[in-house]
Formats: sequence, C-alpha cells, structure tokens
Amino acid sequence: MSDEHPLAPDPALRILEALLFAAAEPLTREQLSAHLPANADVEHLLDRLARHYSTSGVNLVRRGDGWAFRTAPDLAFLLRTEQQEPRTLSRAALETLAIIAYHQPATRAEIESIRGVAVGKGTMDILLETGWVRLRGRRRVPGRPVTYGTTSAFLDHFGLQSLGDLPGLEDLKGAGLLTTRPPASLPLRFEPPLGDDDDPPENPDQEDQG
Amino acid sequence: MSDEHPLAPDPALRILEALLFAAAEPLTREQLSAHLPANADVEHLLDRLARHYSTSGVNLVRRGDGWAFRTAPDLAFLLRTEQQEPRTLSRAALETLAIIAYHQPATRAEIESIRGVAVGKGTMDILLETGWVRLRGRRRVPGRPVTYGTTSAFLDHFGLQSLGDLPGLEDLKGAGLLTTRPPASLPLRFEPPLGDDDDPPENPDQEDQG
Amino acid sequence: MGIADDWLAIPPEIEAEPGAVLRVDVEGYEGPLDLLLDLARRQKVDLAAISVLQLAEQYLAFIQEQREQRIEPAADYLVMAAWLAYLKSRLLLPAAPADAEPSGEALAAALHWRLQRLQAMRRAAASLWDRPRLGAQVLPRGAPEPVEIAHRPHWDTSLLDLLKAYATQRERVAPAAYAPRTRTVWSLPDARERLQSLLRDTSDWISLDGYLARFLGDPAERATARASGFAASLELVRQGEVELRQEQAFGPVLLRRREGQGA
Repeated sequence: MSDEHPLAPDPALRILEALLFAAAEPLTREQLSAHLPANADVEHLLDRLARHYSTSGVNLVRRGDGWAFRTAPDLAFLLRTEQQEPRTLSRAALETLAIIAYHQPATRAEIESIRGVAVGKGTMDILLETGWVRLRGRRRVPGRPVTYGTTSAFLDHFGLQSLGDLPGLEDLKGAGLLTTRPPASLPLRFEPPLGDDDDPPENPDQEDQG
Repeated sequence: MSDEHPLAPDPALRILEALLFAAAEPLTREQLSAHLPANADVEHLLDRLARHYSTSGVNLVRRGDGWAFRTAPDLAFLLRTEQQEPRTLSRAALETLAIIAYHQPATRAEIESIRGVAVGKGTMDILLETGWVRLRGRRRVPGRPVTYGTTSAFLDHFGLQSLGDLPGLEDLKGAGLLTTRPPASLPLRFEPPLGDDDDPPENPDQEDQG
Repeated sequence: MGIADDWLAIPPEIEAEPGAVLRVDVEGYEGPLDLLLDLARRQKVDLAAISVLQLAEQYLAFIQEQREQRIEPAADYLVMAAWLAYLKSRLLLPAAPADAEPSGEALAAALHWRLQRLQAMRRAAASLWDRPRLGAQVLPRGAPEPVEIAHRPHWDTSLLDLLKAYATQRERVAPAAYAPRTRTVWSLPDARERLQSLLRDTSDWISLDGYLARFLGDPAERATARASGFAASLELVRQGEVELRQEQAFGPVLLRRREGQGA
C-alpha cells in the first residue's frame, strides 16, 4: 500500500479539494463548476471526492444545496476537550442526596418531611447533574409524585459495591456519627415512608425511565 | 486506480487528519500527540500524512513548531478571484520586517543602521499588529534596548517551514551581509549607535525573556 | 572619534533660520543610503563593480543641485554629504605614512558593504512578499471546527461527608427526651425546724457546716441546705432564739441557743 495520493493525476479533483477546504460555507455545484473546465462533470467529481474521503478523518458531506468537508462523525470526540473543575456540594444538596440514598425511592415530599425544610429546585438539579441521582418513577398515590433514587455512578463515586453497603444506623452510631438513637418512628433505610394508602415501590424495571 | 482512501486502516492517521483539518492555526506535535496513544510516533505519522497529501489540492505543511493543512500553492490562481489581498505593507514596513526576519533578534538601532533612516513608531506598531513581529527581549548592553523577532504566524503567512527557509538566507550569510558590523576585512568601526564597550548580540536563546 | 563614526548618529536639531532655505527630506528617498543606492543603480553596473568615488561625486552633485534650488536637504543627507566629501579626499590624496585614520579604500569598502546589505534586504523583502502568502495565494481551512471545551465538574464529596450529612439530619429531627432535673430544695420552714431541733439539745457553739454535714449524705444538696440553713438562722437570730458568730471572713459560721430560751 502506498501513501501516494491517488488523486494526483486529476487536476479537477485537486481544484475541488482546495475550494471546498478553503470555503467558509458549503459550496454549491454551480459555485464549484465556475472554477472547472466547462465540460467537467461536477456531480461525478464530487462523488469521487466524497468516496475518496469516506474513510478518512474528514468527510465530504452534503449540506443542503452545498458540499463541505466536515470531521468524520466518529471522530467528533476529538473536538471536545473536558476540563475538570473541582466543585463542592452545598449542605442542602449533600443532605438531600443522603436522604435519597437511604430512603430511595423517595419523593420530594418525603425528603422534605425528613429534612424539615423544602428542597429547592436548584438542589435537585445539581444532584441530577452530578449523575448520582436519577428519576426512578412515580409513586402510585394521588398526584403520582416522581420518585428519586441513586445511580451506579453514585456507587462508583462513593466506593460502594451496592446500596446494602451503606452503613446502617447502628454503624453510624458506632462510628460516633450518631450520638442518640433515632426513634423507631422514623423510617429505616430502604424503607420508604409509606402511608397506609401507599403502594409499595414498583418494580424498578417498570419504573425506570432513564 | 481506486478512489479508496489508503489511510483508512490507520486510526492514528485519521485522528491527525481530523485534528489538523478542524484547526485554522498550525498545531504542535504536543497538541497532536495528546490525542494519540502514548507510544505513537507522531513525527513519522505526520510525515506519512504530509506525503499522502503532497499531490493533493490541500497540503500538510510544517510551520515552525506546528503543522497545518493549507491549499496547494500552485492553485493560487483559483483563489485570486475569490480572495482580496488581505494586507499590504508600506515599503518601509516590509523592509523593516525583512531586516527583523533575517537579523533577529534585532534592535531598532540595528534596523535603522541597515536602512540608513529612522524607523517610524507607526511602522513598528503596524508590524507588531500584524502578529508577525514580536518583542523578543532586551539586548544585554547599556540601555538594554528591546530586540525584535518574528513569530510563528510570520512563518505561516509566508509559507516558511522555519526561519532557515527564508529566501536566499544561505547566500546572504555567505556574503557576510547578515552581520550588523562590517566584516573584519573592513578596519572600521561603523556602527555609531553601538560603542566600543558593547557586547555582540547574544545567543537568542539566552536573550529571550518571554 | 572620526567623522566616519558620526554620519549615522542622530543629527542634532538644526535651528530653523527665518527666511532661510527650506529643509525637506529629499523627495522620493528614504534617507541618504536609499539615495546612494539609487545613484549606484544609475551607474548601470553591478553593485559589486561600482565606483565609490564616482558615487560620492554624484551624491555631492545631487545635494549641490538641491541647494541651488534653495531646498535644504534634511540633516542626515548633509551629514552623509560631509562624510562622502571626506571619503573623496581620502581616496584622492595619498595617505600620510603615520596616518591613524582609516584608508580611503577601507572607507569605500565599508560604504560598499552597507549598500550591498541594504540592497540585499530590499531583495529579501521583495522575495518574501512574492512567496505564496496565507490568505492571498494559500488558504487555511475556511470553516475551522473549533474545539469545544466541556467543563466537567469534579465533585469532591466523600462517603464520610454523606454519612455525616445523613446522621446530622437524623439527629436534628429526633425528638429530644427532655426531662428537667428535679433538685431537692430545702424550704425555709424545713431548715428552721431542723435548726431548732438541733439546738434544743445543746447550749454549745456548733458549726453550721458541721451540723449540716450530719444531716446530709448527698453533697449535691449541700448548697441548698447551707443557703436555707443560713437564712433560717438569721431569722432565728432576729427572733432572739439564736446567737451567730464568725471568727473571720469565710470562717465557719457558729451558732448557739440563747440562754434562757427554749427548753
């Protein structure tokens, strides 16, 4: 296999190549043929050029009436660079996340009843942005409120194999994080605070929306 | 002859192709290799890519530390109708640019002694504004005069791989015309702006401050 | 410092003389070197083969011509003229044996070199400009696809932060079992009654603290017992039943039943 460019012999293709490369906008067949000999078959030349570039890092693509070179779609990732910026969760977001983790699936009302304050929309948006919280479904109660749960990215980030690895209340007390034992009236982890008329959480497979 | 692109099998070449096509400015080897596997021989890949495009309507060219795709110079006739002359320089500015290019790092006094006339402030401003000339540092002589040199945009604009490609550089060197003092055969102190106690121009690498 | 060193120095400001000749840049020339180069070109020979003497004469003639038209060339042209006149004299007169000044040939060679260098730079400028230039004969990518920078937040939240947050909330909402501590308080009538029953049996001075110690097993009650006991003893003094004595500040408080009282 040679690295020699197979287009070399055809001046018309070289001209098309240069014109399309240098153009700020897609060029129409008319614009292109103005630079070619009168008898040139522009359509055919464009097809050849497109085929030639089809496996290349750039492709010749049709855009409306015109033609343009564009980065091959599978290489689009090259044109994005990611910059990490360290950020800290607000206390409200962290507390809300903790409640979702321990009480999922949890509705906003349930989170608020545990925290004792309203959960701001921004807080929930940030948690969804972290990729640690997702919508799980809807509770089968009047109003069908949305329920929230954690994602596998949550487990990844916090180094947990499964949700079952979250320390229980006794563990928290043992670690000195809890000094009093919360009364049994508060729901334990993984037990959504179900009212008498609540359905149990649905099957997550049916419930998942993402 | 097939129109199939012979580069298809090599993902690294496709990546280079896409990156260089997408950029208007030359990209350095470091910028490119950031997107390639650690063991990739970027220099070799660039050579292959340049050879591949050497007969094409678009060429891969080296510009100082960077590489860029540019339309083939022999197709200039195509573009003349499309493009307006982007920039013209006064004779004084062009001469000053040439003196800086061939004598860099050069002080204003050196430029003036070559041209035999003072360099207007406007001339230097225009050259700095083109982005082709930059301040390089200061000469280590009394008064510490500023020195000027050219930029990579200068190489890009004039289609030079490196400063070594300046037209006629070797001949000028051989004829002793690129010194700021007359050759030793001329028993004359000839540069009024510089006194006996001046150092010769230093090694540019030592002198550069930015 | 010879004149050879001076001709390129920044010329001193020449005072304008009212009504005198006009001082102007020589039209079309960028300085004396440019003028010399142009005169050299008119010799229609290669610069390398040019006669410097002839060039000096042409220059001086040109300047003279200007002055005859009552146009005074700018100072640097005149400095060059002076230098060329000097050069000419060095070239024409034989050098004295002990002459410290450079020879006319050396001066001529130096001028020659300067003219060649200027001409070389002019040619270099022209050939630079004749190259296929970017934006004129060579074009970059017309529709560059700029690299997007996606800012990906990196959350520095640890599992410990999470657990603390959870524990804090659970504690915050846990109903506190608040039981006010009940304290034994001696009432004044109690204290009085106990003092009376104590003093009934003796007529000696007794220490208030010592007496309290007898009654109280629980040190927590000592403060209230002392306060109430002391207050009750004052009351008994007022009623004439008891005498109080204290030897020194903060010393033990002693009390005794008044003679003739009680049993």
